[in-house]
Amino acid sequence: MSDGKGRVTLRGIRKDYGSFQALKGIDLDIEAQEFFALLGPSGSGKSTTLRVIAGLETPDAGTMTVDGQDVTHAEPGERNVAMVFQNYALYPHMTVEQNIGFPLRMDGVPRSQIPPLVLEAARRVRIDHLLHRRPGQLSGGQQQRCALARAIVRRPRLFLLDEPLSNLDAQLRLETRVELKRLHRSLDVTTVYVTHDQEEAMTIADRMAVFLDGEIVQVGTPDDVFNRPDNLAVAAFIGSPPMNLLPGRFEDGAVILAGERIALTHRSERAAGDVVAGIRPSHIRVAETGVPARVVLSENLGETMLVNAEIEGRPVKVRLPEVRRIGDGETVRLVFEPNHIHLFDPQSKRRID
Amino acid sequence: MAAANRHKAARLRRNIVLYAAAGLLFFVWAFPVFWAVVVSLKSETEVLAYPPRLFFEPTLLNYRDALVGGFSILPSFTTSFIVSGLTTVLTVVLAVPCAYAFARLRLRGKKWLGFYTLVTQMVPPVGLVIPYFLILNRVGWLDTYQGMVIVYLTFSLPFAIWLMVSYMEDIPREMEEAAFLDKASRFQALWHVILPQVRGGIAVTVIFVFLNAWNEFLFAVQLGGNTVRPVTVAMYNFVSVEQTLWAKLSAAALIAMLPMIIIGFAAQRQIVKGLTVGAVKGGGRR
Amino acid sequence: MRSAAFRKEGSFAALLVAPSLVVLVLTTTFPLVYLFWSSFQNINLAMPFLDGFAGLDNYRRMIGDGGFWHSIGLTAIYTLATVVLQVAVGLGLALLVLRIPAGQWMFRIVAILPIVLAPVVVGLFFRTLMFAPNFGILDFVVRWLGLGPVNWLGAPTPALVSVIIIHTWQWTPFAFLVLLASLAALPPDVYEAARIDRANALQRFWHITLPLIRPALVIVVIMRAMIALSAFAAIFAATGGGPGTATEILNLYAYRTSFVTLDFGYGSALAVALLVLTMIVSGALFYMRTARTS
Amino acid sequence: MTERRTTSLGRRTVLKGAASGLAVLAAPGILTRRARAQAQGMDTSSFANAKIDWRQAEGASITIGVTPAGYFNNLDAVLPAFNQMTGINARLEMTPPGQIRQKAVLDLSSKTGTWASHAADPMYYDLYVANGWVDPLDLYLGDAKRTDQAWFDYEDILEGWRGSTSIDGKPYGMPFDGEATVQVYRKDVYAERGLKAAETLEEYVANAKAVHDPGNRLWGAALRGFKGAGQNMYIYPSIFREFGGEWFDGERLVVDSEQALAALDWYVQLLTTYSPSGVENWNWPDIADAFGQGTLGSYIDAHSSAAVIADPAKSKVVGKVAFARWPKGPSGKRCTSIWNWSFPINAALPEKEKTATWLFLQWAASKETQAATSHAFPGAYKRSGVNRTSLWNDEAYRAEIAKLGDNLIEATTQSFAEDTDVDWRPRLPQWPAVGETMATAIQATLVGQASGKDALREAQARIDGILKG
Repeated sequence: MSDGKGRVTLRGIRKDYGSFQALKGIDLDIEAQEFFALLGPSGSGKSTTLRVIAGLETPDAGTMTVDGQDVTHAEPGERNVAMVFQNYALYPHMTVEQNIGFPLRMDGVPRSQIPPLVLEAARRVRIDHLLHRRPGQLSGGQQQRCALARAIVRRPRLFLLDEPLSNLDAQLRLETRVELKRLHRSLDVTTVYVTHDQEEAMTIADRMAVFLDGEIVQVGTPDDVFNRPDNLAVAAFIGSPPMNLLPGRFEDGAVILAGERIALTHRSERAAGDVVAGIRPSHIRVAETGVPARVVLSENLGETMLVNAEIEGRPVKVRLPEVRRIGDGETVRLVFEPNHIHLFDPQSKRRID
Repeated sequence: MAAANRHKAARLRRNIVLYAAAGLLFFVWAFPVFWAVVVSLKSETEVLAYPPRLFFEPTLLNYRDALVGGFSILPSFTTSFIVSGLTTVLTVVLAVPCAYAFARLRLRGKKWLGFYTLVTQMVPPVGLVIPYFLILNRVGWLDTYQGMVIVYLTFSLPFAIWLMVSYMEDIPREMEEAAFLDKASRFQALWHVILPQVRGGIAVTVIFVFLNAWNEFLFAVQLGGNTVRPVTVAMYNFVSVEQTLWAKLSAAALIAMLPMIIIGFAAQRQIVKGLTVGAVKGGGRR
Repeated sequence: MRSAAFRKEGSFAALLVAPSLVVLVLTTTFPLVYLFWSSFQNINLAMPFLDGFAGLDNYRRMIGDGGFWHSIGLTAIYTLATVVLQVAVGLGLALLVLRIPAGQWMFRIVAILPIVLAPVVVGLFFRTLMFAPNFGILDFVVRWLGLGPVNWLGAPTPALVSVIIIHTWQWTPFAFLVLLASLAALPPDVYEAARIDRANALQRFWHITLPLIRPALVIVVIMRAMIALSAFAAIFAATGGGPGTATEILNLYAYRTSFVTLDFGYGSALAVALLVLTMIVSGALFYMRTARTS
Repeated sequence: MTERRTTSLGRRTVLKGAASGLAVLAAPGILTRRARAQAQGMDTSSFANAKIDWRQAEGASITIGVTPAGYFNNLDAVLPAFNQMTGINARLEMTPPGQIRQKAVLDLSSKTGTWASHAADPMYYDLYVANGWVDPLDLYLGDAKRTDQAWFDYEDILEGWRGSTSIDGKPYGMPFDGEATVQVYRKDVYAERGLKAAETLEEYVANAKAVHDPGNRLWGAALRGFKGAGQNMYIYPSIFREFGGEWFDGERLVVDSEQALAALDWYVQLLTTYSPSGVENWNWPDIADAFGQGTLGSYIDAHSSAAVIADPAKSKVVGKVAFARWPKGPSGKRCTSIWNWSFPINAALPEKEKTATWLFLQWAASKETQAATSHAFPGAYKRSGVNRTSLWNDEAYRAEIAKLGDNLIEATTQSFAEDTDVDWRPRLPQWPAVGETMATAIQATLVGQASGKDALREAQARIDGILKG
């Protein structure tokens, strides 16, 4: 039963597959009742981390505790976790009702108590009218709900979701996202959510960890990660399209980009030197003055417009809030909003504050 | 209009050619069995008539002789059922868990064990008759059901393991992982989640093991006797030292093969699946 | 390469494997050891006074034994011919049946028939009801067509052809069913694409169908080769290896040496040779399969 | 099972007479059951005359391996009388003809004693004795407790058969049923063409030529062509001997002598010229089937095939058949087979079972049982290969056998009396291998795989190898 706990700690988790290092030493703290997302491209180690938390993989090194108790070597069944798999892993030979009831049966819940619990879980995800169907007779969305119901019916202390929305179509994905969030609120269970879709992570998670190449590159709230990327790697990954990263020079509280000097009001105490300046496409404007750029291609996105341009041969993307005519090959002038410029150290690749 | 008609005519011609070719091949495959049926309905003199006659006065006497005559194969029928049935049950009970372990679990030396089972399948039966005879004699199991079943197990077991492994490998791993997370033990996962999903595979295995046991001849002759005399041996009562009673032999053989033919027809889909398992893989899981 | 490593996995696996393994070891170890042991012995029932350790004599004898090489040659011809025929006819039949608009089920059902019949029955039936001169229906048909008489089982080459026909008749349905299933599972869009690319029927078959059903073909070849190498009952019932030694493949030669000549020692060595041959052939085929697919 | 087995042959005669299908369906079972009951009620009173205790092995169980054949079926039918008389539980086990030798060898060599006795091929006794697998029967014959020699009268058994089952004068097998090889011909066809049974091999070929008319589906003659020690190597040795061949040159077995080649040439010539194609694969049942269909003018084979060609359910030439002795060869000799099924005693048995087996052997080979399974048998099939001279002189038996064809009795008894030859086939422990090698060579020549000369030379080389070990 949900007892309000579910604090997960990973320390120095390593996992190798032969010569491939899947996890290179993961440290992570997930707070109780938090909705926590693991975000990263495929092969970055996020799914492996989830499977370590579930107990489906045993780490080669490191420890994992839940509520202070070491579970590094505990069997999955001993951890009181529930998981929704990417392909749902519904038991095809059982009805929806039997699928949802299965964990209860395995948990030794008396047979008479199972149906009401199953019905309740099914109601929560609104599939109580489908109880007697088999997975093969359900739509993708219904299957997904069934998997959700099977996961929540037992009230685990940890709720793990492995790319649960990736097999749904776009429309359904949006709806389900909202529903998942709602479900989390009502259940109050620590939820770990793996996704490669940053928009999903942003909108749904309380906090998130960004994975790259078997390492966590940043942990924080979606706002932190989006607005204060810790390092170049995160900066280059987060955002759609991600930040423009341009080499520049910092001098006297100002950054020099392509010969244009942009004064930064909020950073002045730093010594002069080379930097990498990051700025999101939406924080660039097209104006009469500014850095000259040659337009390569402009894309009409309906409400907004994405302009692909080049500054001194380097690609720059600009998101304009309204659609206007810009011809390919035309030269425009770009203005960077000074208070939205992020600076990174080209050597350590870390953020400069 | 004319073009459409021409098109239609071309298609008709094509279909006629296709059906003619297919029909010819159909005939080639069906004919020997059909002819055996014809022969079984003839009298012994009629069988030997040349040129062979397609029109004759059919008789069921051969069937009656084969069923209730002096050389009735009915007792052997029972024997075959017992031997094949026991072999099948034991094989499946032993092979399914073993196949699961081979397909899914980490086990030291698994490769070698797999190789060993494959090799045992390749040993020419000719080389095994003598040692089996010696062993069974030592334990007093010559001409016993248990002896025959043990011998058949050595052939059916590697085959069944091999077949079941392909089915087990087809089940997504997430199924078991989900079960483990649902607090199922390894055994429960196997019992509640894996087994029901390989029911089709088990059915195929049952059919093939039964079929092979039923059709076996060499070991049945050498290691069986008055007590264990399967149908394949009993049929030979119509091939005596003095003469071969072809019509009765045909009738007996057809009766002896009838259960297999029925199984073949009834489980046609499963058999095809069994034959194709592993072969069509890569064309999707299901 | 995901693996679920649990402490109990090894012991649970051992528990599942153990019963099968115990049965297999108990029932096959002794026979196998006995087979190898006797292949290094002189065991000739007709000359018990010579019995004793023979070292490699039996194997040495094999090298100079024309009968052995003859049977190896026949085994090669038999295996190659039956496998090629089964695959070629099976594939042709499958392509044909796939194209007929209705009635495919009839072929599937008829194809089951030979497979479920005992080889010993098939051999016996073909020997007399089909092939026997002046008696068999096939002989009659061939004569009626003006092609005969062919002394099917009575002359060396026709006899070899006959046992190959028998084997092919019985087992082509296997290839047919497997290939029919794989052909039916092929995605139609590939063909549509090929058609748009203006590939003709032959090109479509060669460049699309064949590569796509390659895995199935390879499996069929492997399984059929293994079965052909161990063929026994049907030939035994049809020709007994004759006339002369015209159809005496290695399996029958080993049988005759052990059970008719009563030279168990040499017979065992021949059985071992057959085992080794089977392992080499299937090993090579398996290797080809994994090498190409991975 | 054994009880049901006896009856199928009895049915055939009934089928013959029955007019309506339904009546047929009901009748045979009843009659054969009656036949079996009568057979079981075989009169055993004369056994009491034997001055031995028939119940001395009471309680023993023995299995005797036999092969499907009419004579064993009849024996099986009367077996209950034996069991009742002796308190022994004897059972016959049917094994297909192709496997019985192998199974017996497997059993004997592993000393399992599975078969107390079995229907043995006389050519195997050298092998059995060399290995000490079977007991010499003089142990039993000379034991007054187990044998009343006067009553049993072993000497009454056909001499050639006794010889064929003895090694160095010691008996090892008890002949049960056997045959003589005789000429079988169509008397109607021969009469039509003014032919008579051949006296010499030359005449035999001439007759075949005169009859030969393949266009009308009539072939001159046929002999066993199928490969095997008991198939073509059954018929060839007779020809070999008639050509004056000698198997042994001192200690050495010679198979490529001039006479051997001449005999082989004669055989191949006859079969390739006057036999239907396919004869290369013919065994005796195939010959009998062909003759029964009226497609053969003549053949030379066991006299017991008379039963098949005289069976109207299978034969179209009933009443058109006559028999004669083997034609003489160039050496002036006739050579018939001395083939018989006999019962040895497995040396691996415990003493009590040995005694039980001996009692079975005595009982089976006794005049009474021989008669009870032959002309006195209530079923339709009467054995024609009884083992005793006295029976061959018995009028009732002769009358029954004479029904199978003209001159059968005369040809057979004369053959037994004058044409048997102890050296019909080379007797030695390696016979199975030698016989098989010869059989392969003969068939290879017949099908043209090799010339007679080459085939025999190769066979000689192989046989030298076999005998050297």
